[in-house]
Order: sequence, then structure tokens, then C-alpha cells
Amino acid sequence: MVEADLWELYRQMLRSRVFEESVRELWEAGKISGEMHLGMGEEAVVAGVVCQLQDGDALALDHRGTPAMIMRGVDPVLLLREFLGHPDGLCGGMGGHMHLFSKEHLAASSGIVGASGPAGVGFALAAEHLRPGRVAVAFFGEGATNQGMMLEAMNLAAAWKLPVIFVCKDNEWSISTPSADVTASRVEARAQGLGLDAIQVDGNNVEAVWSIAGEALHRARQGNGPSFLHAQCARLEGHFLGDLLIRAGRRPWAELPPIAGPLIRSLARSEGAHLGERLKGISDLLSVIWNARAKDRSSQEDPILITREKLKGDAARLRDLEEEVRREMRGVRRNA
Amino acid sequence: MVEADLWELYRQMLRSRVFEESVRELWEAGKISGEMHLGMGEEAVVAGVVCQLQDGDALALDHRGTPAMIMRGVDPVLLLREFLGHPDGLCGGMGGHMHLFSKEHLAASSGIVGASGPAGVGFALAAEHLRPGRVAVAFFGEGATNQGMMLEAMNLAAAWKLPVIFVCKDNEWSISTPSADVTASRVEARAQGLGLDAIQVDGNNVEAVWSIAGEALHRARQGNGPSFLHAQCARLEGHFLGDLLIRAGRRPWAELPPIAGPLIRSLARSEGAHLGERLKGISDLLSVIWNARAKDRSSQEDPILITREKLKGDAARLRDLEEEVRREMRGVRRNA
Amino acid sequence: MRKMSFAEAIEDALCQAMREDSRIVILGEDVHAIRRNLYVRFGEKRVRATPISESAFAGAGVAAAMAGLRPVIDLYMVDFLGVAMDAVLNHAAKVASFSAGHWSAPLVIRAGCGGGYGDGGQHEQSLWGWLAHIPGLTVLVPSTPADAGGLMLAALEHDGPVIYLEHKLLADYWLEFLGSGGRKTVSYDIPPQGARGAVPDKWEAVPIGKAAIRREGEDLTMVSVGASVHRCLEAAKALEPQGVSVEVIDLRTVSPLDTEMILDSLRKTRRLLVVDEDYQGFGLSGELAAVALEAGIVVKYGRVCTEGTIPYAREKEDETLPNVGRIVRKGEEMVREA
Amino acid sequence: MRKMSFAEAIEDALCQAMREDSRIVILGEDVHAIRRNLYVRFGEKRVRATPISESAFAGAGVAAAMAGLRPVIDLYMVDFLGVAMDAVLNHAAKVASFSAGHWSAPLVIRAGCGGGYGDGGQHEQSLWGWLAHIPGLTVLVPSTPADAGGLMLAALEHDGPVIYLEHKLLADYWLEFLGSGGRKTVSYDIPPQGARGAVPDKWEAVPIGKAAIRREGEDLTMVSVGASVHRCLEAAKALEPQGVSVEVIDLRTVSPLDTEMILDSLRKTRRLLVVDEDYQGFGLSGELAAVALEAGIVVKYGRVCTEGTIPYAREKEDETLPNVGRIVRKGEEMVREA
Ligand SMILES: Cc1ncc(C[n+]2csc(CCOP(=O)(O)OP(=O)(O)O)c2C)c(N)n1
Ligand SMILES: Cc1ncc(C[n+]2csc(CCOP(=O)(O)OP(=O)(O)O)c2C)c(N)n1
Ligand SMILES: [Mg+2]
Ligand SMILES: [Mg+2]
Repeated sequence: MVEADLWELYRQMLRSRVFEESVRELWEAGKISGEMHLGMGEEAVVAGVVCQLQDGDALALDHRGTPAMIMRGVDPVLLLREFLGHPDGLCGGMGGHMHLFSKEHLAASSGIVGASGPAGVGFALAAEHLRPGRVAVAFFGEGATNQGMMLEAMNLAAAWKLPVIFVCKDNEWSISTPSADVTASRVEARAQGLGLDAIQVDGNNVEAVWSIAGEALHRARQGNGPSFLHAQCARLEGHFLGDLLIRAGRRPWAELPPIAGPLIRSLARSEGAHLGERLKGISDLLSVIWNARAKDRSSQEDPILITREKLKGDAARLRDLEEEVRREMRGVRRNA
Repeated sequence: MVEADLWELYRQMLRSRVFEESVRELWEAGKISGEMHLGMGEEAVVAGVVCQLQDGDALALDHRGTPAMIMRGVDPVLLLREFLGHPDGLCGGMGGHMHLFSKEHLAASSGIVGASGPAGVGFALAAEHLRPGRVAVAFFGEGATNQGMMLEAMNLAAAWKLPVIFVCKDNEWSISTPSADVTASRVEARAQGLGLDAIQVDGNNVEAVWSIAGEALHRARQGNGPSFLHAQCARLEGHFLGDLLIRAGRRPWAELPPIAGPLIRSLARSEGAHLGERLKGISDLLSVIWNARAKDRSSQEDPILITREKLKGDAARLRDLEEEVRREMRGVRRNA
Repeated sequence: MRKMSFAEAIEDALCQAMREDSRIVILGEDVHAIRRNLYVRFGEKRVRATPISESAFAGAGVAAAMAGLRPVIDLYMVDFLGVAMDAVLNHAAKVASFSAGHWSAPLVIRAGCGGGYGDGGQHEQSLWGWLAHIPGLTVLVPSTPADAGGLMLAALEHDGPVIYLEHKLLADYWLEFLGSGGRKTVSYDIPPQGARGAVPDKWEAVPIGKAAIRREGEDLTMVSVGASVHRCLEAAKALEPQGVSVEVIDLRTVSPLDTEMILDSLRKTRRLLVVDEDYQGFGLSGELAAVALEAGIVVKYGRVCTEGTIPYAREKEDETLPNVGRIVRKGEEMVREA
Repeated sequence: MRKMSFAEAIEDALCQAMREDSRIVILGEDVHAIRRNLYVRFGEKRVRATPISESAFAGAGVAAAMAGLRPVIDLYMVDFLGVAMDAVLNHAAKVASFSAGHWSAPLVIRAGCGGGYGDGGQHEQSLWGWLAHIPGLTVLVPSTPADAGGLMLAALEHDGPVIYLEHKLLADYWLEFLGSGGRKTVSYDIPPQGARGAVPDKWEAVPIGKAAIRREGEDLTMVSVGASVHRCLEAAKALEPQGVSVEVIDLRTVSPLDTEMILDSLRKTRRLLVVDEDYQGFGLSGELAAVALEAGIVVKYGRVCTEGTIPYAREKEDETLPNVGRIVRKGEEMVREA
């Protein structure tokens, strides 16, 4: 197995991060429409897997597909143009960030939660027939493990021993719902219960992800079937840009008052649940905001900072690398 | 907990069996149209659960809903009229055996594999709100545990701690597919993987089913959440009446020749898979027929015979009971 | 009379109904946050957050309705009904038929629909005409706050499955949630009459199956639903100086159609222009043509609909969805050729 | 020219294509048994039995098609598409649009459709008009053995998603599987011209989007598809003695429609009778009305379709599905009133 090149992994992670910083700016400036789900916080998981893919390997992505696209080698200019809705974007402005398609890279995303499961299986099936030794990777969140087609896909992959790696990026949230509140079992248990080898890995440790993913990829390439990686990571920018939950945590004085009025009326009006239950409702909401705040732009859980820390020994090289990445992305921004 | 009354359980099982024998005759006589999935072989599983239900408990059934309807107390005359397509059948002739609905008994079936999962959850939710202490039971086959909505429903029930019992009648077949060939894990493992207590029980031992189901029902009634029962049983009449697989096993000399011609051509023609693979194909088909034959009307795996054996000590009582049941069902047939 | 936003009207009507009828429960993803006021008021058992398991909780909603609850299945976008379609097509819609009318499934499936904010083709579909194809379903699409509340009440009182679609350009919280996200740097072409308006002091059901004439006219009948009704009204104004008198019918209920009102108008104007944000082929616009022809009314006919997958890029999207310019041009064409 | 059953024709064409193109794979429940001849011939990797996981294997089919295979998703009944609708609505149909035409999903979804054998409302739907509402899908419904094979070939060659529906009254193995089960005691109203007929020695694709005139006539155009085409032909014969000359158009492709052929016929007959086994409202029958009106052709219009959930009881079912009696009566009415 090839050793992880931490410098290269960091470079790819940083490329994604700096690219998404541009995206955030442009979105805030109103240049990008609709929802914008960033992958900030997932870079180590994505890099650890994607950076060891080969020509002919395929990628099935969810609504946070940008980092994987960037690291897979899709031209960032095309991506940014797509987000900006240009006719010469990656998808001619037809898709946007939730519907990214690069045939050349066999990479496709979907805005439907869970759809990357069946897509990964289909890509793997095609690999088995047409490109032996090639694999497919499906990325998705822990919330997607409650979606029927994802569960079906796991069984199908295992029953057919297909070369697909399921990578669950567990940020503990499904939009505003702590996934644990609506999920009756641990993620590994359900993958195993459907016949998959399931391995847990620290999603902020890119070398650990690389090494576990490397084994899974190797098994798949050898025809030894699918695997399931469960990687913990943080959601550093909320569910999407402008997430009210996050805004409420960041600037409570500005964001909470307009919400508070109706809530207080809901607490006070006659007819409804008992007061105790209503107070619990309020406290539930506050704890959701509070908990979401905990990881918001958390530096402890930022894979970029964590990885950077390991490279600080060679400060000069680090500076050069970071300057190079920032230069590349400035160029991207200019050309988009 | 109430002790199992083996005589009563046997009576209910036999009622279902004798009723379905009539159905089989009428179907063969062309009086019943379309598919006909009998529950012969499942009677012990169904009786062990259904006979301890109470007013206000609900039943979500699959395409083999007849035994549960009979044992739950639905008028067999209405059922038979329904199967015969009479305007005064249980559903006015609108439903047929796959779409049986009795509001009075809160019992509903569906011809869509897996649909009884969500239905059981919904019934349980209504019980929680409107009829505390009442429960729902969902019956389905092991093949249905590959259907997404069934998997989703298990998690939902567990996450919400709803009073629902999932009862998997495992006859090892999904129509002509040995379920094990397409299922990557054991049934219990997937139920547990989705957060359910899963218990295995011999589905031909009605007292064992009764006792395990009794505990599960008790837990559910107390508000202690859902359970999953995995009951092995046999498919005594094939997937449905007229199942070609079963016919081929029963009367190979008559049924195989028309099938054989094209198969032999498929074996012999140029272009296609290697001969070895083709021969494996033929042998797969033969083994499917062979294996289906093994349980076809098997007396070793017939829950009626197995239960009867335990009651043989009191031959007179047994004779009376059987005569009474047969008399009832003759009456049903006359009145339908 | 009070004034309310479209979104407030729905919530207010729902709240009134929930106070009066404890069988009403709301199930859906994130409802503790999205329906937070109802969550606090009625508690977590009646406003219950689900996993991302639409086929399970929509299917459960059908059975819960059969067993006595009045579930509101809250579904984010109607696009996501794809994963739960079996519950609608083969269960909710068929319970009453299968049971020969002995049993019914009175549930409401509530979802956001429609585009105009650049979210792409898997999040901006309308699909009301598609759903209306399925016998046994009632499909409601309000275009004003008063109807939004009144039709929600009607949906909750109806003894069968109802699809209730709220257009995201009218419901401000959706637009804020999916489009603006606190940004002041984006703007939308929001129909003001649809987004805010007068509502009754106490909600009463707006009858299902009754359309509304939003503007009377003599030369051309525009039939529409949802946000497009307001586009029609704008187009009608633009056509006025050219001497074209336009009648605008807001269907409000897509299924069952108010054929009587439509036919009365067509007998007068003899011109039918359907403006439908749902896909053009095999849907509402076709059905309205059939309604006219079946009644033997000879009309000039045109349609301005969404013809293909909705593009992400804002300008492309605006051209794809029915817009005032396209409506006016088609209207001119229909009158000119007469 | 050879003679073949409808079912043999499909298998034969599929076999020819599979010999020539190793990218074609068949995925579906029980295909080792249902497609046993192809299973033996091409092996278990190309004819692969699935679990009862339609959303996974249909979704996988979309991606496999994108990555170079030509999957045929074998789905038992079209009714079961309910559980896999997301793969169709939000994925298969949208890949080409989303990727601005750079990528496509050439898969075939093959399913049984239609009723007439007493299997109840969750197993006998047609749904072709419903599916045709979704932009990006091609919907094929053959009515003869020659078209069954030729359209299967066309589907396999098409560079996009195709829904291929085979009517169970025409495909003998479905009827045997779901209806007779070896019984000699039941019989069905099988259209003989549809169930068996001449086919070419070597299959060639029947062009997508081309209808066929099955009978020429002057007074009334019947437009239909699938088994109902044969009901129309029977009805046309029954109307002949009354001096009514009927033209019968077999659409063969529901989407995209062959509007040219339809309009040519309507210009001649000025009467359009749509006979559609799919549900009546918001579907094919409406779309055909719109096609006529959009072209500015004034026609008398009628439709004989399935109006509600299909009943299980055979007599009720026969009354619900379009039958010759209903078609004749409607035809008479349309000519009488003229
Ligand atoms: C079928 C479907 N249901 C609901 C949604 C709305 N939705 C978009 S993202 C999301 C949460 C997904 O959670 P998870 O899979 O954990 O991914 P994360 O956003 O946390 O990365 C939801 C519910 C959707 N897009 N598709
Ligand atoms: C969603 C769906 N897919 C496929 C079918 C066709 N079908 C009917 S029964 C059946 C097998 C079910 O197997 P299992 O759940 O084990 O029940 P069993 O028939 O063995 O009792 C299948 C595939 C269906 N009715 N619904
Ligand atoms: Mg998550
Ligand atoms: Mg089984």
C-alpha cells in the first residue's frame, strides 16, 4: 500500500477549503443562489479517500460534493462558474452545487438524501463489468443512513460483493435535528447488520482515514467486496450557509428577537400542551442552538488546523504550499 | 401473562387451514381470479401472535393476510365472498385477497412488499395517542427485510419506542429466489442493527411463538417499545397457487418439457456465456426447483400436523374440535 | 379581518385546528425547528421530528389516519415525495376504494413546491398535476394567505388524503430558509398579493373543488394555480392597454377541478390560456384542454408551462418557469390570431 | 418473416441485442427464473437476481448506465415503481439536463402493466401517461409482437432513460404467472393480434416517437396504446355496419408523442376519441386534447379511460377498464351528435 503523503493531503484539503471560502464570500455577496452546503469540516475524510483514487474509479456524492470534486481533479474554474450560474460552468449552469456531474471523472452528485448509496452500487457494478480493479466510493452523512435506499444499497453491495466503499461522514446533524434523536442504533451496527464490514475512524485524522480507506480500496480492487467507513467530523459552517440555527448561535441578540415573539406567545396562550411540556419545548430549541454552536467554526475540530499542526515543523515548506494554494485559488476566482 | 391454550390455538390454526383449503379449491375451479397467496405453513406464527390480541389492537398484513384475518375474528363468509368478487364481500369485491380491510378490527393488508412495516408503525402511533396500552402487529416475510421502507420503519419504531411488534415469517423464499442468495446478513442482525430487540423463535411451535409474542406484547403495552420476532416457517403451497416452480417439482414430466426446449437452445446456441457458466445456470434452476420441492406440502414442517401431534392424547376432544371446525367452514362455503 | 403573511396564515389555521382537534399530529423532518411555534405550544408528541425516512413516516401517516389520527406529513419539498411515492400511489389514494368506502385515510401531506430562487431541478418542482393523475387524491394549491389558511382547514377536515402544496415564493420562511439565509444581497420576484393579505378572524374551511375568479374579463381566460396566478394578474394588466380583457381563474384545488366555473368562463371568452408551473406534458394543462373539449366548447387554446427540468442558473430558471413576458406574448398571439 | 408470441418477441430481440452488446445487463427480482433462457445463455452476471430492493437496484441502474452499462431494470409490475420513483423522477430523467447534455443514463426500465385478469388495484395499473409527465423520459408501450421486439431494440439503443411497458394481456407468461397458474378453468379476453404475430427475421429498431395507423377511416380517430388498441379495432369493426368509418392510431410511443400523425388524422376526421387504460385525469387523454387544440384543429372529443382505482372483482374490473362496449357507445355518441 502507498504511504500517505501528508503534504499532498494537506494541499488538497486546503485547496478545497480556500475554494469554499471563495464560495462563501460569493454566496454572501448574492452571486450564488439558493442553498449552499459547504464541506468545511469534512476535508480530511474526503481527502483520505479521494486522494487515492485512480483513473476509472467513480464517485457518488451527496449535497456536499464540492470538496470531493475539487480533490478528484475537476477544474475549480468550471466548478465556480457552475455555482455562479454561467453557461460555461461544469454543467452549463443547469446543475448548481447539488447537481455536479463530471463524466470524465465518473463523478456525480445528488440533492436527494441517500441517493449516493444506489449510485455507488451502480458505479461499482459497471466497474465490475467494464473496468475490473476499479472501484466506486459513495459519500453521505449519518442522517442518510435512515433513508431506505441507502440501507437497501448496503445490502445489495454486500450480497453482490461489489467494489464499493460507503463513506459515512458523521457530523451528528441532519439539518436541525441531532441525528441521535431519531436514530435508534449506532451507524456501524446498521452497516454490519446489513452485511458490511464497518470500520470507525477519526475523520479529523487524515492519515488514519487514508490508511483505513486504503485497506478498503485494496480489498475492493481485489474483488473482496465492499466496506463501510464511519468517520466522525464536524459541521463547521452549519447545515448550509445562512443556517438560522448557526446565525442564532453567532448573533443571538440580532437573530433571536424576531423568533422569540411567536415562541413566547406559544408558551403563554391557553389551549395546548401542559406548561411543563411547553417549557421543555423551549429548552429543546435552546439546546439545539447551543449544541450546533459548539462545533460552529470550531478550531478544535477543524481538520485543516489539525493537519496543519502536524506539518508545522517545516514552516518554510508549509508557507510555500499555502501560498501556492492561495495563489491557485485567487486565479480560479479571477478566471471564473 | 396468560397461558397458551393449545386447544384454542389449534382450533384457530385449523380454521385458517380449512378455510384456505376451500380457497384453493375455488381458485382451482376458476372461481377466484388472479394471484392467490395462501398462508399455509404460517398458521402457528400467526396464531401465536394474533390470538392474544385485544380490542383496539391493530394488524398490518402483507400479501398473505388471510390467516390473520380469520384468526382475528373477521367473518370468513365476508372474506370468501370477497375472494369470489361478490359485491357483498368484505371489501365489496374491490380489494381481493391482497387488499383486505376491516376497520372494525383495525386490520389492513397490502400487496406491496414491505408496506406492512410503515403501516404497523402508523397503527402503533395512533394507539399511543388514542388507545394507550393497545399495540400494533406487522406481519411480513424475510424477503421484505430488503425493502427500504421496512428497514426505515424498524428504526422509526425503535427511535419512537412505539408499541409495535414486527413479525417476520421466514420461509426462506422470495417468490423463486432463495432469500439467502440476495440477503447479506441474518434477519436478526439487521433488526438489531436498526435498534430493535430481535428474538428468534421456531415458527412451527405455536406455544413458543405465543410465549415470546406474549412477552413482546406485554413490553409494548407497558410502553417499553417495539420488538422483532423472527419465526422460521415453511411455504407449504409455493409462492402462490399454480406456482410454476412447485408444479415443476410436483409433475416434472408434464411441466418441464415445455420449459426445456428454449433452455436447451439457450445452452447450445453460439454467442453467450461460456459453456461452464451456462451449465451452472441450468443447475441453478434445477436446484431452485429441487429446493422448493423440499418444503412443498411437507408434513414434517406442517404446523397443523405438528400441533395436532401434541393434542393426540385426547383423541375424542380432538375429533370433536376438528369436526366443529370443518362444519363451520362448510357453512362458510355454503353461505358465501 | 386581520392581515397576515401566507406562512402565518397556514400556521394560524393549523394552530386553530390543533386546538380544537387533538387528533391532529405533525410528523416530519426538523419540525421542532420549522414548526417551532406549534412545537412549543402542542408538545413533542404532536409535533414530532422524524428521521430522514420519508417512506416510513408517510406510510405510517396513512395507517395512523386510518386508525383515527389526523396526521399532517410535513415533507420539506414535494420533490422528496419521490422516495415516498408508494405510500401515496398505492396506499393513501386507494384505501377508500379497496375498502369499498368503509375505511378512509384522512391525512394531509404538506410540502413546499415551486421555484424562482435558484435551487435547482431536484428542489423546485411543482408536480400538482402529476399527483392529480392518481384517483383518490385531493390536491390543493393556495395562492393567497386567506386561501392558504382556509384550504389547510379544509384539508384537515376532509375525510381522505390531501396533498397540500405551498409555493415557496409565497411562503416567506421557505424562501428565507432555502434562498436568502439572512442575506440582504438577493431578491426575488415575490407576488405581494400572494405573500401577505387579509384573512378572516376565525378560520373557516375554503371549500375543496371551488376555484376563484381573480379578475373578470371578456376576451381570454387564464387558468392557473399557485404563484403563477399572480403572474397572470400582472400579465392581464399588461394586456389591458392593448384592449385585451382577461379573466383570471385561480383553481385553488387542482383535483377535483371546478369544471363548472372554468366552462362558464370559456363560454364567454372562447379562449383558454393555461399557465402552469408544473411540467407541461400530460398534466394540468392537458386536462383543462380535455375539460373544454368534452364540454363541446370550441376554444382557442394556449399554454405557458414548465417544459423541462428546471435549471439552476437564475436567468435560465426564469425563462423556464412561466413568467409574465411569456404569458403576455402568448396572450397577444392568441388574441391576434382570433 | 417469423411468427412469434409477444413475449417471445421481446425475449428474442433482447437476446439479439445482448449477443451484440455485452454492456447490456438485466437486473431484477427473480430474473433467473422469469428470464431463465437469457439467464442460462448469458450467465448470472448479465442476468442478475436482486433482493426486493427496487429503489436500490433502480438507482444503481441509473449510475451503471452513466458508467457505461446498458442496464435493463426488470420490475415485475409498473405499480412497484412507487417504491423506486425517486430513481426515475429525480435521477434517470434529470441526468442529461443537469449535466447540460454532457452525460446521459441509457437504461431501460421494463415492467408489466395493465389489467384484465383480476389481480386488484395495486398490480394492474398502467401509469404510462403519469410517467410521461416527467420531462426526460421516453415511454414505450408496444401492442404487437413486431413492435414489442422492435421497440425493445430501440429502447436499448436509445441514449437516455426509457420506460418500456408490456401489457400483461399480451405477454402470455405474465398472464400465466399472475392469472392462470396452470389452470384451465379461467380465460381472458386476449387480443389475438396482439399476443401473436409476424416479426422480422432480424430485429431492427422501431423508431421512437412514431405512431402507427392500424386502420384507416374517415369519420372518427381513435387514439390508443397497448392492449386497448385492439379493443379499438374491435370497436371500429362494430361501428362499421352503422356506416361509421374509424381510423385507429396506435401511439406505440407515449412520450414523445407523434403529434404529426395524430394531427393529420384529426384534420381528416375532426373527431378524437382517446382510449386509454391509464387513469383518465391529468394524463394521456388530456395531453391529446391539448395537442389538437394547440394545433388549432376543432374536433369533437371523447375519452374512454380508467376512471378510478381498478377493482378486483372481474366484472367490476371489466367495466372499469376501457372495453369494446364503452368504446362503441362513446363512438356512436360522438358521431350522432355531430
Ligand atoms: C429524500 C430527502 N429528504 C430530505 C431532504 C432534505 N435534506 C437535505 S440535507 C438533509 C440532512 C442530511 O443529513 P446528513 O445525511 O447527515 O448530511 P449532512 O447534511 O449532515 O452532511 C436533509 C434532511 C433531501 N434533500 N432529500
Ligand atoms: C414492492 C414490491 N416488489 C415486488 C413485489 C412482488 N412480490 C410479491 S410477493 C414477493 C416476495 C415476498 O417475499 P417475502 O417477503 O419473503 O414473503 P413470502 O411471499 O415469502 O411470504 C414479491 C417479490 C411486490 N408485491 N411489491
Ligand atoms: Mg449529518
Ligand atoms: Mg419469504
